[in-house]
Amino acid sequence: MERACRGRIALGDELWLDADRHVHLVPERRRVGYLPQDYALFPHLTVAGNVRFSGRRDRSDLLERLRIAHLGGARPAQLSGGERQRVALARALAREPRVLLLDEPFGALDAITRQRVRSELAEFLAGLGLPALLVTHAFDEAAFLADRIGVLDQGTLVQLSSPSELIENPATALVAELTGANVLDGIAEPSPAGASVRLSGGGELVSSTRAKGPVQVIVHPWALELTDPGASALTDTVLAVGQDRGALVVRLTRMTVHAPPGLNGRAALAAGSRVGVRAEPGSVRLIEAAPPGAVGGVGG
Amino acid sequence: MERACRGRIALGDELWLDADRHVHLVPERRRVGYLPQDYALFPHLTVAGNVRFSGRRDRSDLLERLRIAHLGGARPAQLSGGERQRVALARALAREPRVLLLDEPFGALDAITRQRVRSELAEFLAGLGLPALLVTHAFDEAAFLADRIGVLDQGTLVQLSSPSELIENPATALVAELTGANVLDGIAEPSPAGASVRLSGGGELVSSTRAKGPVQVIVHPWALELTDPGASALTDTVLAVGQDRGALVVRLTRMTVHAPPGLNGRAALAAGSRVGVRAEPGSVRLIEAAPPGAVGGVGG
Amino acid sequence: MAVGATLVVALVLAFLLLPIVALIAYQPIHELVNGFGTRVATDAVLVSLKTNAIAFAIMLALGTPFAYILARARFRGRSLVITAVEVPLVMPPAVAGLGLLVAFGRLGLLGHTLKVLGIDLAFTQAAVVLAILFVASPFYLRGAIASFGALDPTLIDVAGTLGAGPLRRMLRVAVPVAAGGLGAAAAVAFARGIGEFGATILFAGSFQGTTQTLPLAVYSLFDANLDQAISIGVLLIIVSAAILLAAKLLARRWSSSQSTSPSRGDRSIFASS
Amino acid sequence: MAVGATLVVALVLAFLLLPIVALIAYQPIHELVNGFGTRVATDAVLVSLKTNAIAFAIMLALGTPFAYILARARFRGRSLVITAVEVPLVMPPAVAGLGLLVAFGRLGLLGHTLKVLGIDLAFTQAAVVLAILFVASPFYLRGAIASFGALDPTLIDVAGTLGAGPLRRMLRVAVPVAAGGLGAAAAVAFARGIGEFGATILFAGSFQGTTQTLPLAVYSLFDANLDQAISIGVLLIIVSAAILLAAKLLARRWSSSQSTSPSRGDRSIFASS
Amino acid sequence: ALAAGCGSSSSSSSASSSASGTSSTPAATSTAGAAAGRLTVLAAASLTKVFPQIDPSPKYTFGGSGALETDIEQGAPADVFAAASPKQPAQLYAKGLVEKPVEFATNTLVLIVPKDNPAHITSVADVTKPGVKLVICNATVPCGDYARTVFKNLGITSQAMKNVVSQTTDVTQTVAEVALGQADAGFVYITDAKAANGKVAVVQLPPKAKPGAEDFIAVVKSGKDQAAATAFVTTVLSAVGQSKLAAAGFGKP
Ligand SMILES: Nc1ncnc2c1ncn2[C@@H]1O[C@H](COP(=O)(O)OP(=O)(O)OP(=O)(O)O)[C@@H](O)[C@H]1O
Ligand SMILES: Nc1ncnc2c1ncn2[C@@H]1O[C@H](COP(=O)(O)OP(=O)(O)OP(=O)(O)O)[C@@H](O)[C@H]1O
Ligand SMILES: [Mg+2]
Ligand SMILES: [Mg+2]
Repeated sequence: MERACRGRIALGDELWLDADRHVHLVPERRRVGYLPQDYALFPHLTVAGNVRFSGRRDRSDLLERLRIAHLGGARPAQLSGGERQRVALARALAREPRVLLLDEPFGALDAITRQRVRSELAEFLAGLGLPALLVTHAFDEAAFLADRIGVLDQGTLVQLSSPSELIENPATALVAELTGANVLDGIAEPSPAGASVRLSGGGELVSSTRAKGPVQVIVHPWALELTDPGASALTDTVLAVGQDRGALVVRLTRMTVHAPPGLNGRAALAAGSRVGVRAEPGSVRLIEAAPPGAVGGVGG
Repeated sequence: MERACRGRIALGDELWLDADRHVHLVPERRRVGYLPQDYALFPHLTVAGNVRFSGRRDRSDLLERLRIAHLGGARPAQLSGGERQRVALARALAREPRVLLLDEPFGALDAITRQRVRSELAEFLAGLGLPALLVTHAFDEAAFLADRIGVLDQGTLVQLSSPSELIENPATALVAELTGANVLDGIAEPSPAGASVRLSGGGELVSSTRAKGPVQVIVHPWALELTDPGASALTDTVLAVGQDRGALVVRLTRMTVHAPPGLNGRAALAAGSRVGVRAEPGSVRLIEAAPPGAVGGVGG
Repeated sequence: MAVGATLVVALVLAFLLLPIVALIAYQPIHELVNGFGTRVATDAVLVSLKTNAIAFAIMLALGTPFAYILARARFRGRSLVITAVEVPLVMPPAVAGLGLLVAFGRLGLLGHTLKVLGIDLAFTQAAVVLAILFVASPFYLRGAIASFGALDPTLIDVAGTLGAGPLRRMLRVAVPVAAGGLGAAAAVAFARGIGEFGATILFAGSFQGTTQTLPLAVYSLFDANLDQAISIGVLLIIVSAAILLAAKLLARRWSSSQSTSPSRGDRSIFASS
Repeated sequence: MAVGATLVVALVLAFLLLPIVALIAYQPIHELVNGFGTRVATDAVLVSLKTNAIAFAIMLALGTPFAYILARARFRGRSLVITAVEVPLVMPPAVAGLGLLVAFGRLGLLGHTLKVLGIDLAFTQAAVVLAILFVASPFYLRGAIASFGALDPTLIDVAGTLGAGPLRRMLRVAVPVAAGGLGAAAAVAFARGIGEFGATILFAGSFQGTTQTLPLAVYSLFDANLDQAISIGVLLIIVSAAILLAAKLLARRWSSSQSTSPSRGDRSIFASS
Repeated sequence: ALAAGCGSSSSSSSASSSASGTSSTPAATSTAGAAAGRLTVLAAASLTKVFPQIDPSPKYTFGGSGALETDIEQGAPADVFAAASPKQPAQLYAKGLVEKPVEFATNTLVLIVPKDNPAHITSVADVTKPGVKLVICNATVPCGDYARTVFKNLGITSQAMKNVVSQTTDVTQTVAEVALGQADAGFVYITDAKAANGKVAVVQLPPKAKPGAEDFIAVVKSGKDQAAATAFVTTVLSAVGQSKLAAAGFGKP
């Protein structure tokens, strides 16, 4: 009974999808509530007609719960993205399903609408008590909505755990990258505290993980700290500085660092200036480097 | 010479777009490099053919600078989203434009690709020294790439300033919402420190801004702090707890709060539990409530 | 280019419209209108409308599921089947009529079978209907296969997850959603059917009031009364253009009732929360 | 439904293919093939290929810009113009022939003008070409307008920002991108043109080696030598089906060279950074 | 039999009684008779105008004689068959499908030219003038066969055939080509020329060149009402019938 599964389908991966389609979509007798990627509302029917499709009864109760009762007579083309999503959800629920399958339910929405609709869906699903399977590319979406997240790479499930577990113990570099981490290549030397890694572009990072040989270093932007170039064993050049949420997003040539808003005087971080980077050894994770030729690409 | 402009086009807003189209797109003599929303690569031409379209010369230099030289013979249908974006950019640059117009250059990309391509584009534009106009729905994108951001609401420019200025001094509730802020309605009473606002759903927040009468309270999730219900003049109920970047995203019924990862023991924040919320008066901004009937909707 | 564009449009339009204008201008307007009211003309209008209506109904009833199945099924030889649908398109009507005779005529391949079944098509309206079906329906089938093929398959899949069986998926989802393309294909097929001459005269003969459709009436009057033949030709053009135009207006009203202003914005979420 | 579906497909296919099979089976195969080699047949094939090729070239050269302009332009009366394109579709060939006669014939509306210009179309191959153009090109125009209309206008706009003028936008972008739909429309028009009989015999006459196309040859042989008429009918079907099939294969090869595997992934970014 | 059917059907051009609705024959007259019990008459196209004048009550189908012959063979509903030649009724009689045929009229081949006669053709010899656009029927259709006989009788076969620009599949096309001025001249029956409503001028052929055409009529055995059919034949052969035929340009049997 997974509550959610983060699907990442690499191209050419027909078998998984094929199998998935055969299991979930084709048979009209299975009681699956399906919310397709682009909602696929019936364009020729009104909102009420869409919701009524699976049965004879008018489901005004559902329309009301989803706050689209006033749209019953509208056609899909007249609806906003968020409204469409709710109509599609109402239509799927009207079928009285035993499981919900949501395929990138926010893919077609712009940022603001996405944020609102996401919250609404979380609330609604929580009240519904229905197992739901959510397919998405966006980690924050999955983390927001799901109890457990499965990561698919090239059709293989590489990790299935809670959102925080994915952040703290990513099984592969891909998982780490999904959660927003920097991934760097290097050679690890065991040290008393764990390991010291010589990065392939120069510089050193210390990790509390024991390792030896080629590794991939995984460290999140919010676990990195900027210092004076001289004060750190790892230096890099500023490419650009952006702003996101409460933090400064500092993009260096090899990694991204979130700096506190206090560093807001941008002149100090002008593009081209050199900075030092340091991290708590405990927040620097190491995984064995993938052998050459192994699955390394990420599907589009 | 705006470097970027955040476009938010409300529906039915044909005139602005019309005017925009007439100014930028139609005349084949204007040297505008146009990167359309969905790239609009010529499907019948190879990558090299697309880039060569505006002139007779092969622009292998451009292909190399954008790291797509090895794709010269491929057709657009064979490319990943990020590659497509770079081909479209190469094609626009081959025209030797005087200004770049980028319409939601990342709209069609999934989260990971979007992140990479965004960084690449920032880097590339910085090295190019070409004025560029970027149209996007995503504030973080604009903040990452732009020096100045213009916000359009229902076709009217409501604010044109630096990203941090938009966050710190949003001109309207819409702007605040774009930057990720919570927007709450309330009635302000002047107080010695500034104003005390009775929120319409109950509870109070103190702001250092002077105000009286109906206001909209603007406060970012990262400026809010969770407390015990009894320790604060404002209480709310937890709907859901998510994870994003380094922070916990706690969604309450009326607002969202970013809590430090230290609160990671989720049990304490179970859905349904009541929490208190407080904020530094300096981070709580007030703007006059929009008169009823005024522009309040947000285009899809 | 603007001058060139106007020239091209004018030239093509002039070429297409001049013959129609010339037919209308061939005789004084009152004689033209008189010709509309003659017994041959009214009989032929009735025969044409009846046979075309029946053929049209059969074409829609059988051709629509056929096209739907072909558009969605993936089987070996599928593109051969589609080519088989296209071959009748290239048959000149007279050859089509000949083919119908040697296939379904009394002495044709199926002649004996039909006789045993007590079916005699010779010189009946049924033969006219078959002739029209044979020449016109490939135009519909070809367009309908393309329209169904262009349909978003997710719509059909979703209907399945909502408990709709194959028939309901076709009738309640695929047909209404593909209605635009189906309508265009049906219009071309209708045009081809209403003007059908060669196959009908060979396979069904030309009996006034029974098998003499409008085009056959025109032809039968060539030597007896050319003016009246032209009258009936113009009548045919007017009747079918009117039907086409009416269908188009209906379709437009229907589609405009589907999508009005592009979107309603998201205001409602704010309003209710 | 599976049984019903198979039944519908089988029924429709049988109805469409039986006349063709019957025509081929009408006479022993060696006699059928002998008929292909007669002088009438070879003359008619040459006349048909020549006149249809010329009409086809004119149709593409003028009809393509016409359709492109109509599909993109927005002007008052646009839908009337499109209806004008559709009206010739409903004209039975014989009426079309009459229309051409009263428009471009010696005594027709333009007869005097043409005479002054020293042009006499009567009973020439030029008249055959005009007849084919008139009956066949509306099929192309209608399809081409729809294809150009379905084109993503951004592609054209982008070509504009890249410095391409209107002509280059049409030839280098719109036509190749819409090639699929244009090809389908051209195939239907070709089918209609190669089978054209009624308008040709009235407007251009029937003379072996000059104006006698394949369908006219079939018709002229009906009385004298039915076996040979059927032979030529079958030859006509084979020739045109071969042309259609070849065009289809070419189109498929072309389109498959455009899109192979859905995507290449994003690996290259990793590899080069 | 099928061969004949297809071939002749191709030249069938049928028009019912009311088809001849010129000003002198109001359409209303053709509506007489109850639809159910009406006699069905299959007659040659050249009789399109005159038969309804002789008897307006039957349901007529006019067409090429060969086509009508095939129609009867294929089982078309018919009571009376009237052909423009002795051949088709004779063949049906031989097969036992009709009663013995009777000759009821003769017809005459003529040369027609457009009303304004652009090629200035005043005699049949003029069709050999260079540049004349001449239209004749296919050799397999009686009118085409007769035209070739005329050329042979006058000894102008090779010159005349040089001017032939089109061979039509039936006489209706020949009339249309000449009436609309596309062709300079064509050979049709005198009755067709008369029917063409003043759009063509007639050039009579010299008696020695004139091939004779005989029209035969017969009662169809499978017909539902033999008595009425016989009565119709009698009416055609009566003095009234013959005078109507003569007025339409037919000769005496
Ligand atoms: N049954 C199938 N047979 C062959 N190819 C298929 C099949 N289903 C999907 N594909 C192809 O596989 C690719 C992946 O399709 P899929 O719908 O799984 O993408 P996805 O993982 O959902 O990606 P997105 O994030 O864009 O939705 C597409 O190129 C699609 O055309
Ligand atoms: N010239 C025009 N005339 C009429 N309507 C137009 C015109 N241009 C665009 N529209 C309509 O205006 C609406 C907004 O279109 P626009 O392309 O500006 O959207 P946008 O703001 O870019 O949104 P998105 O974020 O989806 O790209 C659409 O519904 C479109 O159909
Ligand atoms: Mg998907
Ligand atoms: Mg846009």
